[in-house]
Amino acid sequence: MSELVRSSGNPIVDRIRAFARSFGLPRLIIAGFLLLLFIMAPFVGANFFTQLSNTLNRFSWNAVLVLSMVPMIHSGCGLNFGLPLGIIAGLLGGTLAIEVGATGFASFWVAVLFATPFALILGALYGFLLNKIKGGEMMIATYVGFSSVSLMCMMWLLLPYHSPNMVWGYAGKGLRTTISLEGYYNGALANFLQINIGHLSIPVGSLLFFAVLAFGIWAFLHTKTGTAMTAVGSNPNFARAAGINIDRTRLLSVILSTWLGAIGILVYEQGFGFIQLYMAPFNMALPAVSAILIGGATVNKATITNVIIGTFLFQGIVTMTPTVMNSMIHMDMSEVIRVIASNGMIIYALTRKSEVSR
Amino acid sequence: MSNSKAPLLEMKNVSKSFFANNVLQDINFKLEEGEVLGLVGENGAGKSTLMKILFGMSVIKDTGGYGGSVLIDGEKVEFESPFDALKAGIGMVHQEFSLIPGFTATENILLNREPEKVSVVSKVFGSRLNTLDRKQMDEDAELSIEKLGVRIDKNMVVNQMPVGHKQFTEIARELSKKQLKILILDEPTAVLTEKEADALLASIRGMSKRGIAVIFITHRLQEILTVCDKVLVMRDGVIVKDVPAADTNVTEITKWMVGRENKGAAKAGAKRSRAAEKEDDVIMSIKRLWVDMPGETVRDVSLDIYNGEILGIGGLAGQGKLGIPNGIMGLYESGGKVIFRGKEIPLNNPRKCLDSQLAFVSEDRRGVGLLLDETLEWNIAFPAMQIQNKFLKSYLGGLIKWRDDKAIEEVTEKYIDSLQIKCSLGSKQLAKELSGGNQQKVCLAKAFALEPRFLFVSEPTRGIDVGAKALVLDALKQFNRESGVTVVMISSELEELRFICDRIAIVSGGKISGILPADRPSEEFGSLMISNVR
Amino acid sequence: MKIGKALLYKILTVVAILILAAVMMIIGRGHTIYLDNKTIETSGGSYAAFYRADIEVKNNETQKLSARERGAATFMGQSVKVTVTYMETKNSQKKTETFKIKVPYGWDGIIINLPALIKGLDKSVYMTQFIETPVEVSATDETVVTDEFAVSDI
Amino acid sequence: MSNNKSFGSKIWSLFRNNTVPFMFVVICAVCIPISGFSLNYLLAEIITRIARNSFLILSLLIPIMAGMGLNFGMTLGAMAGEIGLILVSDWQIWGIPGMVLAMIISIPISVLLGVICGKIMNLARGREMITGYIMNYFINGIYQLIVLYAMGAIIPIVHSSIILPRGYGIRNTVSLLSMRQSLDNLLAIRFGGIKIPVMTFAVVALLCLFIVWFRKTKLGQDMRAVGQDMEVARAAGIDVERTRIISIVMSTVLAGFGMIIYLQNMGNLSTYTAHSQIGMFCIAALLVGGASVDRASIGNVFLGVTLFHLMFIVAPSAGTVLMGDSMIGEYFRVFVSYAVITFALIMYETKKRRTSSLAGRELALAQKEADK
Repeated sequence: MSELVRSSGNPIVDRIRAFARSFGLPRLIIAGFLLLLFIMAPFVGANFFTQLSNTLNRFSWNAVLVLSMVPMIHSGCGLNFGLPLGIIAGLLGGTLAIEVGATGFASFWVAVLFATPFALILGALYGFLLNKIKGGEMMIATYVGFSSVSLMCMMWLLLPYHSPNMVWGYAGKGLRTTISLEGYYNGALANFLQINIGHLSIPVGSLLFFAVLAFGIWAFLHTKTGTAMTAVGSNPNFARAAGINIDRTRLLSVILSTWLGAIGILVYEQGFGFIQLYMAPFNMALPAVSAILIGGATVNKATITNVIIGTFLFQGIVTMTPTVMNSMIHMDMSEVIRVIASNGMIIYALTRKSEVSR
Repeated sequence: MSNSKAPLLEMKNVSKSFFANNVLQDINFKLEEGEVLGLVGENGAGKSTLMKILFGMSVIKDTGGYGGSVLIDGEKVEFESPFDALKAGIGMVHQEFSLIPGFTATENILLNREPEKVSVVSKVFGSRLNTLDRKQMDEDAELSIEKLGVRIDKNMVVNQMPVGHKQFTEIARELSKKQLKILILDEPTAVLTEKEADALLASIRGMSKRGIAVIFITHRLQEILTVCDKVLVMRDGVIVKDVPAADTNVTEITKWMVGRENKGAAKAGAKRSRAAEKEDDVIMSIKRLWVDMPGETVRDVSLDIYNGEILGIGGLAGQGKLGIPNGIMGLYESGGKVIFRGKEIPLNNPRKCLDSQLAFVSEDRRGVGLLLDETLEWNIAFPAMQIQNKFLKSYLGGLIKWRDDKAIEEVTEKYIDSLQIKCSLGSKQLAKELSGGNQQKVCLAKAFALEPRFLFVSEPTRGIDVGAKALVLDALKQFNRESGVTVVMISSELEELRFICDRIAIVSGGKISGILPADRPSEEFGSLMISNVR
Repeated sequence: MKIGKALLYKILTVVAILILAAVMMIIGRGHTIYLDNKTIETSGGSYAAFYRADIEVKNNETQKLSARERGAATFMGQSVKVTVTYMETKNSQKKTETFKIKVPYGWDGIIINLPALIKGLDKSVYMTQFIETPVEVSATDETVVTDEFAVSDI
Repeated sequence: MSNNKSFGSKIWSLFRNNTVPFMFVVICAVCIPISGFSLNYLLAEIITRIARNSFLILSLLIPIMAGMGLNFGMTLGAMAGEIGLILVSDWQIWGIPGMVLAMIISIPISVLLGVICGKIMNLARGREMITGYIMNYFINGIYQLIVLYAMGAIIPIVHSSIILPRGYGIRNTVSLLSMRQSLDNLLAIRFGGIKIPVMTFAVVALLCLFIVWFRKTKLGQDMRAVGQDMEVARAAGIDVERTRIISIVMSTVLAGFGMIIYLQNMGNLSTYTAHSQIGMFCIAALLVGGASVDRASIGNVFLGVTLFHLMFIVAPSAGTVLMGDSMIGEYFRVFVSYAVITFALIMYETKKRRTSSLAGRELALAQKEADK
């Protein structure tokens, strides 16, 4: 790494070099590891296409959650460890959709409809708070997420839900820990236009839905407001001197992130087939954070490409390691590997000198 | 020592350049034991660089070292770091306080030099587990406060101290060092009340009696005359005068500080433009402005700026000249009244200023002026896009305002050409990859792209090389002449202001101490600069 | 040599800690001792179980053993004091004997045959290792729960 | 700071500076009568819990002193302590010798983890807390790698009561029956049905003395200096990086000891979960005692542990009485723990910003006054 910019005269070559340098060692290791897994898979008797399908499937569940990181990273609010807040809005939307009796495909859209106002309100409050504590966002976001999840734990018990599919049978009140979505929006997107060729199955609907949202974010970042958001994240002082209202821009990004989080969990649920309440949202932020970092994002820069690459790599490792590892060494170390790789990635990102040179 | 003839400190042919930019040349002087040396000069005259060399600061080494030699007691020394300088008996009190806020005066005076008591534990786990000898600490602190000769409460916590006491604590810390032979005081009286300043001067005399040599840097020339044995006047990196304090006076020193009669003045007269004939056409009127910009506080500024002129604002560092544009443009909290083209501009709101077609090129290029991690295109086009909806394509009846990357590229290319911005990758290059001079040009292009009626330019030539300097100044002049834009340029370099401006206002002590046409002799500006320094 | 001295102190400290660890490993080694009042057959003959034996292991409570009964006690360290008060037959006189038994470090459980012990037989005869019979290992592996946010008591 | 402040405003400022403790006093005052526990029971419980937790919480003080904030990385020490305990129970070292041995084993592990953590925190300056927090998860992964795969396979573990039937990996729970409360029971005094674990308190007192002494050492003084202003400390010749690492190492080692004391009281070790929440609860307890991110004292530790655990004991049954559901209370106490930390972090950040903006405003006002 000693040779720095040795300009080749060709801008494209220089770009590629710069990319390789900025890609970072941890990311290369993870990508190489996944590649190795894919190569190994046929040798240990796992069908390549089944594996690919699994990965794609999990990709489609998680991609929107990872996408929800983008607006906040862009506006300089850092990694959104407060994702559980958006998830709560999504959970409220999902449970309300069931409560009002929406079923089937439509229930997904009803859930989205219900989740949106909650996401906007929670996101606004959250954004307001984050504006008060600029510089300390990440730690506080983590704990805002935790507090709201534990507050909601009480609420799930207390809120007057009645649908027999959701409440505890014996008590007649209080929501269950896991609610099956069978008959509701289970597979609402995944089954739409699904392609099945032999072992390969592609959840086109879910991927399409993600593509639409991703395009939306991409387009938003190309508008005037989106440009302002990026500038705020890149150098807030510059943005302020250019007449941008920083607090408002950040607030907007937080609301957007929270809303995407809410939609993200609904997409996740329709793939997974269950709503998980109570302590479940606790565990959702870290995988999403590390996925986008694995994809090449930093604490203050992220693109849609990062989201796609990161989610694919992360979910690829999650789905492939158990099968391959198990058949190779008869030890299921996948969980541990995932924990070490994903958190190692976050630490790596945190320790890299902030790229904004002040 | 036996070698009594050798002076305590001697500098021989010391020179220093930053990136082919000579900031110090051929510095020679001697300092005897117990002598008090006053060092004066404008900002940028090279005082602080000289002191940095003497104090072994790492910046000097990192930028290629210095030429010539520094001798202490007749022996050549090369300091690797300030710690070496401290060992050799040089102490320095910087302008910024270097104190631990929650510690008492005693703890600060003896910071990292606390007397210790050895215990069993420390024998095993190393000397850092020695306990502090509080009694001895108190005694040592008491002793150095006594040496200082100013009463300060050694048990008072620093963040509860009045600012003057902080200064005294710092000086006491240097005095507590037993090896101290030379003490450098960098503008120590700037934060002191008159009474405290007198006490400090008395204390400096006391030090000198005890054999400690003092290098005293200040803008308050009267103090120099009161306390110093010798005055060293610097200008443009050379020592222009080395005289006994008894043989000179304030006027003389001022003249030496700024004096350069021959150069720009005549030219300035010739280039005077339309401003003169339009004296009644006031474009901006500033009334009783105060700005809370740390280190550049503006206290009470009233100023009229004429349409189409180039007004310079000069003054010494820390006197508030930078606070004026920063306050008006809403980057720091401010109060007062600013009337622009007959309308009052609300303060503390950058957007409103920009909407009124004001633009600002900040002195803090990297912090405020640029998006270092973005392309030149973004840097140049961003404010114009946000403020004036330029470079945008509207869809759905203005609901969607799409960034027009092509238009942005075009305008960027235009400015890259016209300002000769050197960038290997063209308009897609990241701003952080440019040199300082080219970054400054980007900042100008950003302001030009706004097509303002009124432009504040703050320290446009700071830290850039000579070639770029000329280009930047020419661009500004051209912008003013061709587009008729009123320019207010803030700079620490008086010559630069005199070269480009029609009128120059001098700020001192947070107030305008006077406005003069640019062709007036420079000592007049000099005396304005120090008129109410505080 | 000042530095040498400091280093010496440091090494001494580490050595002291290691010695402490070694001492702890010896005095803290826990054993379970099982005392069998059972008839033992050896090549040299048969030694009948006592009619009654009262045993006291290292100041623990006295356990009363009839024939063919087993008493158990736990102790720490490398030797244990066992006091046996026994009656060979129903009508014999009570006799009390105290033994200090050294036990092998690696044995978790030690079986002492009381008749053999009291008759003064060889150590290899009266002392045998207690091997735990694997208790019905549940066929299914225990699932390991690694991340759990449920809050236990603290 | 004028002396002629009214009594009322003094009370108000006392309240403002100690919002969290006051809130907890109120919560406890409301919940205790509702919960219906006898005073005797509560007293016994509180004494047990003070003995059990104080050591762990005290381990947080040193990094706060060094300006590194709440050491979310204390969990690393807890893991080191647990590894010590697992080994010791396999080796069948019982009682207090077992505890001492476990502590000795934990020292090198804690030091290693502490140095790693400290170095990483030095790289992530300004983000120490979130980094420490993520470090937990990262090292937890490595801990699992060791305990779940290496133990039994590489590190010999012989007892089937500890190892999983598959031959490697440690079971979900390791019984510490052989050393259960061995420290607590040593010289314990019973006082009207309440057991007072004298030795445990003695150990905690010893640590308190150590901390008090440590503050007086050169290293302690350096840490305070580094904590308040890194640049000034560096300019004065203090090795800032090293000092910060030492503070984290000390905290980690102490947390390891604390975990062993904690677990000997509990009597069994939940191999994979015992440490996961311990950091959070210790930090919450410290904050409840009125500490903040940059300031904490021994007094905060004991006040905090008392108030926090009082709430912890009474909340479930008060919840049952009020809401008819014990889970409400369980969730409530979790919520409160998180909320307290959130609140303290927010207070810290806003205070940091308020002091700077206030200073500016005062200055501006003074100038205006002078103008007139």
